[in-house]
Amino acid sequence: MIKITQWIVVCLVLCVSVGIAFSQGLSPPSNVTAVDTPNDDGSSVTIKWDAAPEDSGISGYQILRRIAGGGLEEIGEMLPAGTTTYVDATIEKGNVYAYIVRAVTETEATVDSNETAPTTGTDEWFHTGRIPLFVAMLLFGAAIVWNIYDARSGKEIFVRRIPGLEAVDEAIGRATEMGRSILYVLGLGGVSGPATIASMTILGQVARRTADYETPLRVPCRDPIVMSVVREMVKASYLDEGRPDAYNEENIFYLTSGQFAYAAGVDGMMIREKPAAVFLQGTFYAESLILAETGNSIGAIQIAGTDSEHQLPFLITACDYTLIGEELYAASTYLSREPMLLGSLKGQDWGKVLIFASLVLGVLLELSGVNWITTLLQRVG
Amino acid sequence: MLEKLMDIDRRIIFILVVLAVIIPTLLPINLPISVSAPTRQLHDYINALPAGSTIMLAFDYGPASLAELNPMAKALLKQCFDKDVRVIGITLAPEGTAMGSTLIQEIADETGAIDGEDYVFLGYRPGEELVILGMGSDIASVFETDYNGKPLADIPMMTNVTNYDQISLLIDLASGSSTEIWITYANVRYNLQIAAGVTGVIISQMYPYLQTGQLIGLISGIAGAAEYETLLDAPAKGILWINIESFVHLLIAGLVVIGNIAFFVQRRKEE
Amino acid sequence: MRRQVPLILCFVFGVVMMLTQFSPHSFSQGIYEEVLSWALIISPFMLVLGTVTLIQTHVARIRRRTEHWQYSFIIFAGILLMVVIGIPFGPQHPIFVWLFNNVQVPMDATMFSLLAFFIASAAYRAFRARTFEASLLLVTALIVMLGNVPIGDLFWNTVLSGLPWDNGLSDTKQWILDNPNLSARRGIILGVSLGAISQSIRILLGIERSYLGGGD
Amino acid sequence: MEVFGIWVAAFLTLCIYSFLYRDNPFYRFAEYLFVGVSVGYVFVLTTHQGFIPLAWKPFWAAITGESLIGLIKLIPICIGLLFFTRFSTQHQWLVRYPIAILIGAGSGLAIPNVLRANIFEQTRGTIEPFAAIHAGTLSAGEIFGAILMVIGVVCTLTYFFFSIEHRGPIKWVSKVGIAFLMIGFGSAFGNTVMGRVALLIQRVDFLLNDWGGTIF
Repeated sequence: MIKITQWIVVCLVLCVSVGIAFSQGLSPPSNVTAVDTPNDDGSSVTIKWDAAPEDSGISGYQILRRIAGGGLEEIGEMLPAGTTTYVDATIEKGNVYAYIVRAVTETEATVDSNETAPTTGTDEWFHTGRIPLFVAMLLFGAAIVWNIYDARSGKEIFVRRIPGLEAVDEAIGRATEMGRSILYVLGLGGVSGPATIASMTILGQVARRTADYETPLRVPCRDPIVMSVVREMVKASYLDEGRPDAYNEENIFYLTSGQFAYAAGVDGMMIREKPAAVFLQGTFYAESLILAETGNSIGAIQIAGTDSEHQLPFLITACDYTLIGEELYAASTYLSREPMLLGSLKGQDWGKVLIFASLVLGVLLELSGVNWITTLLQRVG
Repeated sequence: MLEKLMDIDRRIIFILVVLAVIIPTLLPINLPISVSAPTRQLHDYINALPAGSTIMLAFDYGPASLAELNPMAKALLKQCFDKDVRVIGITLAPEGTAMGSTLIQEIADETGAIDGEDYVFLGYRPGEELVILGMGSDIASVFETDYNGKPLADIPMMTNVTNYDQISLLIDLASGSSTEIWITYANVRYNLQIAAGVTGVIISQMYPYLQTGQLIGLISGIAGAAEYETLLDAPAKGILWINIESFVHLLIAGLVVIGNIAFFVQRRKEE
Repeated sequence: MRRQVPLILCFVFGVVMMLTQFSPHSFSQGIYEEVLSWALIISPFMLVLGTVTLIQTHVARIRRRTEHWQYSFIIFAGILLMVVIGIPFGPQHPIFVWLFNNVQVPMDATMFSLLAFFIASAAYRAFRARTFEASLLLVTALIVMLGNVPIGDLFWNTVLSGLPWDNGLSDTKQWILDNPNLSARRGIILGVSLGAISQSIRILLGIERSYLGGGD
Repeated sequence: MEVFGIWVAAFLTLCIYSFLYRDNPFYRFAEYLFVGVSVGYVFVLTTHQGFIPLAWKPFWAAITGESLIGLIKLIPICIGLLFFTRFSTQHQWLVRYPIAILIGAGSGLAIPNVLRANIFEQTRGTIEPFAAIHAGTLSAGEIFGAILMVIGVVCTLTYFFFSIEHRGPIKWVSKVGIAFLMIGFGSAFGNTVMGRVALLIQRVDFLLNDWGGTIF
């Protein structure tokens, strides 16, 4: 008797729980909404609904769509249980759509949600997720322009001491003492390359000093156009110093255009003439270490400078002083005092300050669990 | 004595280098290879792709880098074809065209992959970032046909691929700045997943992008190729060459040490 | 006409392309795609120009009889060889592919392998730890060099077999790349990108005009 | 043909290696031939893979009236043709038009994309580990790495700060920055050595196995 009662109780419990589970499975997806996807070109609608409880027995969802006045159609594949959003990117602009989310159980039974309010895709003119990017762009642009105009209006802009540049006088002095020449290599870049332009500015300055001391300044060129520009520049420097007589055009000459052949040619010059100082300033490729090695072996003071990042390690270990990347531009800006360059240099420094600020602030906020900065910088598709 | 030692003809050093390459080439050895995390990440990512997915392989290098990048390109292609992952080959460098088409062909012949179904080689278009951005809206707007002149519409594996949305991964094989261009114009703007296989010269500068997830994996030069071959258990040139490389690195490290000892002794004497 | 119009074109195309990056509207995306396709059409013309300029340079060299001028004929021969086959028959033609594989590939591949020799020689004669900075650089270089090849770890695991830490050299190499190297590179990227953006802004606003070349 | 190709390739390889002895006519022959062949190759490729599909085909489609939409493509084609005014002394200023459009569009696209991919992402990547520190999911080593990363980025960037004098504490910060830079460059040094040596090994492999294979 007791056994039978036990059985009945067990059966009842089972029935009730299966019933509950089944009825839960049959409850339709709730809170279904369909809205225009924000920040797109109006080609999609986003449908959202609440997730069903884990034990509801739902095996997936199927989205159904009705074009105003028409019948229901299934769109897309069946979505796995646990999905709560779907982006319908197959709509046509101008049409009005309504959606139903159909829950499908393991036993293939289905139950439909209410139909959503009709919606349509609309174009957005401005991507709201990119506001921080837009603001940052405007701020930085303003910083650059402001500083350039500031520099143009004649305001003095400070540029820090650059050790490699200070060594220039030491190198020229030593060459003069020893009665040897100075070799200035402009690298392989063309006349419009920023590193070549910076290098030519520095050369102009070096030429002023050598004009005073009457130290021969030898410049082998790889590009005939660079050669003619450099001739004019050096001549002007000598004129400025009142020593046009000391200028010798033949010291600035075209060597060859082949990369390694050029390196071999300069090597030959170094070994024959044993210059007391070697300048390697400009754009360099793989030949940089051939030049630096030979300069080192003849015991010359070597001052290098390049924005060719890949050659920097070799120049740093083989030369006495090296201008690293942006330092080369800063050096030429320092020497030329060109307002546009001075202003941008300062504007870029403002940009760096902004980065420092967001780093420090971001780190402190994150440590206290606030993620404002990372949210601002977040990737928006 | 020391000065004489420092003054030896560099051609003697050249001969030492040649010997350090030739001797192990003739007497090959096999040392154990440990696999680095960035290489493993890429390998696991491709392994986890479902069969039938499509990846893009960009051959952005010329013959000057074939020694470093061909071995990894071969290993990657083998893995994809074995896993039934489809490959779209393209290049942003003109020299990459002949190299890429030959290489894909070679591995396809080995593994039995079929042109148009398992892989397609689109070739080259000038314009770098313009090409990258153009493919983001519509691949066919940049490449109307594949390298052999067949319209994309007639290629079975391209019927469901219109832009980056259908590409699971882009692997850039790079010897220059192309990886940065891919990251700048395709990763953030189109959310394309990017990995890279690069030459020794640019390995170090890839690391900031690995940490942010802008690169999901990295194969580093010939060492990376050897690691990849180890992961696939398919030894080829990568493993062979990294073993030879060992001896040349030892030689160069030794030369740096000797040179610096001489330098310090000399400096002390002068003082 | 000569300076104003290009400056205006540069500004208009630049600002329009920049704004399309912020506007998902189908109208702006349509403009973006159209301008992109224009730029794609224009860019191959520029490459054709590069070749002609190179030929001009070498014609001038031959005329002026600068040193090694005879070699300029070899350049012409090389160009001609590729163009005569490549232009009419296309780059897929077997002779063109043969020329690429057996003439261009070996030379290109060999040219930079020369560097292996020069690095070895410079390692012996020029790479000096003359300052603290240079020493740091060289020590890192040695660790990375040996950490990159299997013999480094073999050495570590046999000589230091008592340690509980295997593969120490490649681990250290990886740590250096993942940490201090990453920070330095990130600093460089941030600095260089600021520079690049500032240059683009100057170009758009017509402050930087060097791309126009000289003359008026 | 294949064996002949290997011999040609081997001959050119050896020509270039002859430079290791010293600069000589064989080397110069190979170097100039290399320049010529690669220029020719690029010319053929940009014609067949750039000019014809991107410019010529839409042009032809527009002319023959195959697709009227192609007519709009006549505008960029005409702009591209302006590149050739370079060869006329009188009209060469017109070359600035296509250059201005390309540079303008390129700069406009670069500003937001570089800002986002390099500055926003890199800054975020430096901060984000601290969210994980707050959540307590990082190991001691990873926490050390995250702190080191912020220090490294700030110090390196300070080194490239030019508009203030590096005195007092800033001097020390920038000194730490240069140390990070040196470690970064050291790792590049070690990796570059690996790359160059690999090129040499490949060439020796070719000479010994491929070329040697045709002899023995």
